[in-house]
Amino acid sequence: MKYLEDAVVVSNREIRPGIWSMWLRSPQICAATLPGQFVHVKVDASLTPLLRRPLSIGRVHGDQLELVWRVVGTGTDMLTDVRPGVTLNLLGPLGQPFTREVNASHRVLVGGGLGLPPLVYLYEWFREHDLPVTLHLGVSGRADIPLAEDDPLLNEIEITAENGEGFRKGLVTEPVLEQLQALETDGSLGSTALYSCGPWGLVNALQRTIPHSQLKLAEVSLEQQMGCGVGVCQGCAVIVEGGDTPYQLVCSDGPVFPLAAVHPPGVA
Amino acid sequence: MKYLEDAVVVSNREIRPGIWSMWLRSPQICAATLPGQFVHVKVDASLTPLLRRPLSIGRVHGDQLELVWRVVGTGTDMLTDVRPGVTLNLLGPLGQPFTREVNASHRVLVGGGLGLPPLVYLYEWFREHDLPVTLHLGVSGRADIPLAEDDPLLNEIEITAENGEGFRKGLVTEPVLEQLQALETDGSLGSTALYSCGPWGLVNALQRTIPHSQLKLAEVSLEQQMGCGVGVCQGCAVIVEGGDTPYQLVCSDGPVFPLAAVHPPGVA
Amino acid sequence: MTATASPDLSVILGSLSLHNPLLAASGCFGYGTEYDDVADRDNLGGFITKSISLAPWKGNDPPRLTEVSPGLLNSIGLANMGVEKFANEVAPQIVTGKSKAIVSVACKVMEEYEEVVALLEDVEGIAGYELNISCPNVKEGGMAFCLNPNITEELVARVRKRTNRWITTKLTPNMTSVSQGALASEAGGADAVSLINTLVGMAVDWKSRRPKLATITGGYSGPPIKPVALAKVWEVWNAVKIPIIGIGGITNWKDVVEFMIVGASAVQIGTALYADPNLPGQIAADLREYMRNEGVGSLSELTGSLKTDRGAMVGVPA
Amino acid sequence: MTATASPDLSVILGSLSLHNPLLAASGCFGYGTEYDDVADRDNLGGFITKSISLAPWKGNDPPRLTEVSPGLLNSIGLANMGVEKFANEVAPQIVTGKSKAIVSVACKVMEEYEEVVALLEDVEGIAGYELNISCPNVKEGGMAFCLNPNITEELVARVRKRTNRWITTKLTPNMTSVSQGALASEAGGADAVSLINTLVGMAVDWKSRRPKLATITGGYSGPPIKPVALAKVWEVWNAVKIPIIGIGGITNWKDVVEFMIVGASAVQIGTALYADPNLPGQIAADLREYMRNEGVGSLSELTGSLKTDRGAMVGVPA
Ligand SMILES: Cc1cc2nc3c(=O)[nH]c(=O)nc-3n(C[C@H](O)[C@H](O)[C@H](O)COP(=O)(O)OP(=O)(O)OC[C@H]3O[C@@H](n4cnc5c(N)ncnc54)[C@H](O)[C@@H]3O)c2cc1C
Ligand SMILES: Cc1cc2nc3c(=O)[nH]c(=O)nc-3n(C[C@H](O)[C@H](O)[C@H](O)COP(=O)(O)OP(=O)(O)OC[C@H]3O[C@@H](n4cnc5c(N)ncnc54)[C@H](O)[C@@H]3O)c2cc1C
Ligand SMILES: Cc1cc2nc3c(=O)[nH]c(=O)nc-3n(C[C@H](O)[C@H](O)[C@H](O)COP(=O)(O)O)c2cc1C
Ligand SMILES: Cc1cc2nc3c(=O)[nH]c(=O)nc-3n(C[C@H](O)[C@H](O)[C@H](O)COP(=O)(O)O)c2cc1C
Ligand code: FES
Ligand code: FES
Repeated sequence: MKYLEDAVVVSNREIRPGIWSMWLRSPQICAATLPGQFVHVKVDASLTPLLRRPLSIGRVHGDQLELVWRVVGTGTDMLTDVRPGVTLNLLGPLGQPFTREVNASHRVLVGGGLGLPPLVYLYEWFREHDLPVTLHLGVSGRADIPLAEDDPLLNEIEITAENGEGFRKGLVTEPVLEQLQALETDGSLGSTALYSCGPWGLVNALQRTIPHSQLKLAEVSLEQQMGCGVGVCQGCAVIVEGGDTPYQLVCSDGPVFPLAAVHPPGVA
Repeated sequence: MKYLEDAVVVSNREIRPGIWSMWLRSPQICAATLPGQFVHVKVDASLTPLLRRPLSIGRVHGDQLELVWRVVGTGTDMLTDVRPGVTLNLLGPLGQPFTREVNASHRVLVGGGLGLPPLVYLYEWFREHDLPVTLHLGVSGRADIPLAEDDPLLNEIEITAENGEGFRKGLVTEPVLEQLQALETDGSLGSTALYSCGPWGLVNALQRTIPHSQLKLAEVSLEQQMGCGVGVCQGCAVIVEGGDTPYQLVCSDGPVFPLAAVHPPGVA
Repeated sequence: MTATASPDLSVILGSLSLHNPLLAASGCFGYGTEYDDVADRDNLGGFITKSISLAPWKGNDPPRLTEVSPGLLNSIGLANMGVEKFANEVAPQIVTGKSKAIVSVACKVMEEYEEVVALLEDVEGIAGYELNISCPNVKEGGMAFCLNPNITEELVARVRKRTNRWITTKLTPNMTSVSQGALASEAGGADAVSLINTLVGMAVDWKSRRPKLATITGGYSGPPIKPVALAKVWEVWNAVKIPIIGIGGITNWKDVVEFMIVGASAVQIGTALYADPNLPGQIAADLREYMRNEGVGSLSELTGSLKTDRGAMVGVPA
Repeated sequence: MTATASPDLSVILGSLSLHNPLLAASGCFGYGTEYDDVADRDNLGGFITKSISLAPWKGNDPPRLTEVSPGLLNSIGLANMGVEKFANEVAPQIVTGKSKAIVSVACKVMEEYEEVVALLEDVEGIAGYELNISCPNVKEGGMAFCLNPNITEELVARVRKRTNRWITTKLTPNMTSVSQGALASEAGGADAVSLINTLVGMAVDWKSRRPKLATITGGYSGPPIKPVALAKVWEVWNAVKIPIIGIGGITNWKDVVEFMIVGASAVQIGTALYADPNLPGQIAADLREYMRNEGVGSLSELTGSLKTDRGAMVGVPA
């Protein structure tokens, strides 16, 4: 069930330069959603922007959910002006959630930059269900971490930063591969599930380096420009192998797809 | 000489419901302008509104000028949000001023509603030059007077209100005709100049009722949708008799025209 | 959100009557059920399905959408499930309720239009067909059918022979004379014409020097195309006798009234639905208030009521 | 406001060279001198005068302008002083300075185009002519010349015989194939083509049920027409070899770069000048900064540089 809900903004703050976190009270959507889904946000009552903007559902605590975004254009910029107490119209929850592998022996979550929010939700979901899970985050530096400096998660997850800056220095694929090798060594690779979300560079690196076929499951959450958000406009197609056509819709077939099946747009 | 001047907003307040007065420091334009001219205001740096908005120059005191407007749409509404200290880009002074008849025995100024501002400027100009002048204002009620309740002019000018409300009750044409009759009686009608600005209803009533041919001068200031404001786009044509074509441009031939020569748009 | 039932908003378009003049435009309301969770379909007088072809179509390469504020460019390319799946799995669900289901048909060759319509004739409850002969985003067929009035007439006439149901032709603004297309549709036996489909448009990224759509050009929709659409509806109103369905950039009740004044008997709402799938319900309520406030007895009196006598045309008061 | 002189912004359009690619569009810069008080004409590579006809034209009835946010509808109807007054009184003042004066010519019959050009040949310093065959706001002539490629070609060829000066033809987007008009211009001997003129559009007042322009329909300009203009320039770039001057909705340097990427060698700025007559100076400065930042050696390398290889077209990163 999808809802059109006027969610009340509870808080809105800049957690890193250009990265914002907003909590909204949205009881219907919170009750219905699962990790990996997103909301389609009516940024403003005016015609600018014309379309809604898709944002992943980050953490869900009770009847409140978190949105975390980077300011990249008009819509994400206008969201920074929204004050607590006002309502934002949300359409959601939308899309297919991650496969919540409860029978795996381990779960490896790999986020790149602003790909983190849906994985944080998935991470907390697994933790709540007492299921072993590791969350890796790759960023270029501290300023890119989509978590506030006072966020307890900051010390709980594995952060790799290209610039170091007190974190493991390098690319996030390195600790991920190490972990997968360790899991292979102790014989549990075949019961391991991998979940990822991030820029195409990361997605592609994972596609090239991880031992897909030996994993129990490897999923990725994709982005694409969206019109409707509900499968109506056919606008959010991406190239994904294994369907009736070369294309699948991010909003309704996805955003979660098998990692091995996805292609960057234009590289069919 | 016209200027493009970034004028600093000195004050901006709502003087009647939906009617605003703004004072701006605009030294170049103030030094160059004469009563009857207008400025073309860049309401906002964005594309909304796309065009500038023409507003009559109201009072000019030193290097400051006053704009008085009624909120009727996007542009005039956005102007109400402008705070003191910011700058507004003005193009001006534009248009042909009223003929400042210094040799007349008397000057009768007739404003209807928001037609008042340019006449206030003209009124003060005549007063400064110690020339006899009467300023009539016609409104439907007190709420339509484009002067603040604390404006000294309020007690100096002749106000006629359709609803009475403490003013002479009726149409402004009545006291105007009375005054013209009195001037006729004392033989000075032929040396009287009349200046007007207001809705077409008023303009038309004056055209029908006053003894044009016996006056020394009768002028009216017109409005029309404007593009450029400087005679470039040919967009602000109105129908005025006596030129090479049936049309004249409000921005550059006008806004001041002979009262007897103007026609409402579409009634050629 | 459901508006009170009075005044009556119904309109009649030849053999088709609608409880209100608001239709969802093709491509902007899916196959009819996708918004059911969040919007009451009955707030619409009717809806046009995504264009249906004979075989399923995969559509164009992504990216297929880009916003050009405050409008939209799309290059979907009529991606759809094909008539068979549509007739069997979807159609039965959409022919219920107050809102009339009109199926948009788009094909590459004339015979296919006849075939698709023939197949749909078996589905009970379909109120009519919109022949999409104006899509700018497909290589074969599409807009080409509309650009040639002879082909338009023949195509409509051939489909006319296959069905007694109501037919409207969807016309393109990307031609010199849209009224030729409308006249050809009328001559071919169409019950109405729908206009406009999208304008051909393009967007480029200055930095990468790449087009923003994989197909380079796409179809332009949304508020910026309204002035063009109004002019086309007015042009066609002066050319044909059959009812006109106005389309292009509608976002509120005033837009609807404006389209009707220049000649439309009903309207379609497209892009704006993505922002607010409940918009038709809101507009219906607003139209009722408008009728009450302005003393409009029936919406049909708006159609073509533009006052063009110069004598009384007063632009702005001085 | 005057930008530093480096990098060099000059462009070459056949026999016409401009110190920068920014031209003021016809009808948006008057006869050339009106903005002199407030804007330095030399910030423009050149300017196109208001269209000049043989006899003076009075233009259409008011109202002639209405804003349709964020665009403009006009129905000026080519009001102008006629060639005689223009040649005697105005032309001598505008042929001075760095900015090239190009005279727009618009007539009702072919012979008049020849006559006007012949009269202007006597004025020294005019850099060229823009043949306006695309005005949607006049009853006779105007757009009709452009809609028929045979007429376009003949007209250009006839004017070509009268002058050795640079000629560009101003084309309309209100036709099925603007590239036919461009090809016809090229065949007739034009040195360049200018596009687009305004789109036919309309606006209505819902309350009074009156059109907002006395002529009912008018010409639509400003930012909303940019996607259409880009598509037309791209279409023509793929059809002709002569330089293209891109026009439509330009308000900043990015727009200029986009038009050049899709095929323009220079651009014209129209409606935006009303908001800011100093815009060309600002854009010239911004273009210099762009060239420095992006390492663009010459603006001419932008022309037609659109990358259309699908292989590397990545829309949005995941
Ligand atoms: C399922 C999904 C979940 C997302 N979750 C997040 C999130 O949690 N945090 C976050 O920061 N961003 C997220 N994004 C990306 C986010 O939607 C875009 O950054 C945002 O739409 C940009 O809007 P804008 O107006 O600021 O930018 P503009 O540049 O003004 O946008 C112009 C157009 O491009 C579209 N667009 C631009 N970038 C993207 C993109 N990457 N993906 C989809 N559409 C895009 C916009 O919707 C708009 O139509 C998500 C995207 C999708 C599809
Ligand atoms: C020379 C001149 C002097 C003026 N002086 C004053 C003044 O001192 N005080 C005042 O309140 N108003 C004055 N006006 C009218 C004022 O310009 C309009 O009310 C204003 O432009 C409306 O803008 P908007 O965006 O609020 O309305 P919108 O309805 O959003 O405007 C839409 C379009 O119509 C135009 N427009 C609408 N009404 C008028 C009008 N009456 N005249 C010209 N263009 C119009 C706007 O410029 C715009 O292009 C004057 C007009 C002119 C021509
Ligand atoms: C994403 C998208 C897909 C569309 N698909 C179709 C279609 O399949 N068939 C069709 O006839 N029109 C299609 N259209 C055109 C619309 O039906 C409508 O004619 C156009 O968008 C103008 O209306 P609007 O401005 O209200 O959107 C589509 C439009 C959009 C934006
Ligand atoms: C008020 C107005 C008057 C115009 N007059 C002319 C004209 O005389 N001759 C001409 O070729 N184009 C004329 N145009 C069209 C412009 O030159 C230009 O092609 C069009 O406005 C699109 O550019 P823009 O979006 O930058 O304004 C006029 C445009 C406007 C807005
Ligand atoms: S956004 Fe419309 S189909 Fe996915
Ligand atoms: S406003 Fe442009 S000519 Fe008057």
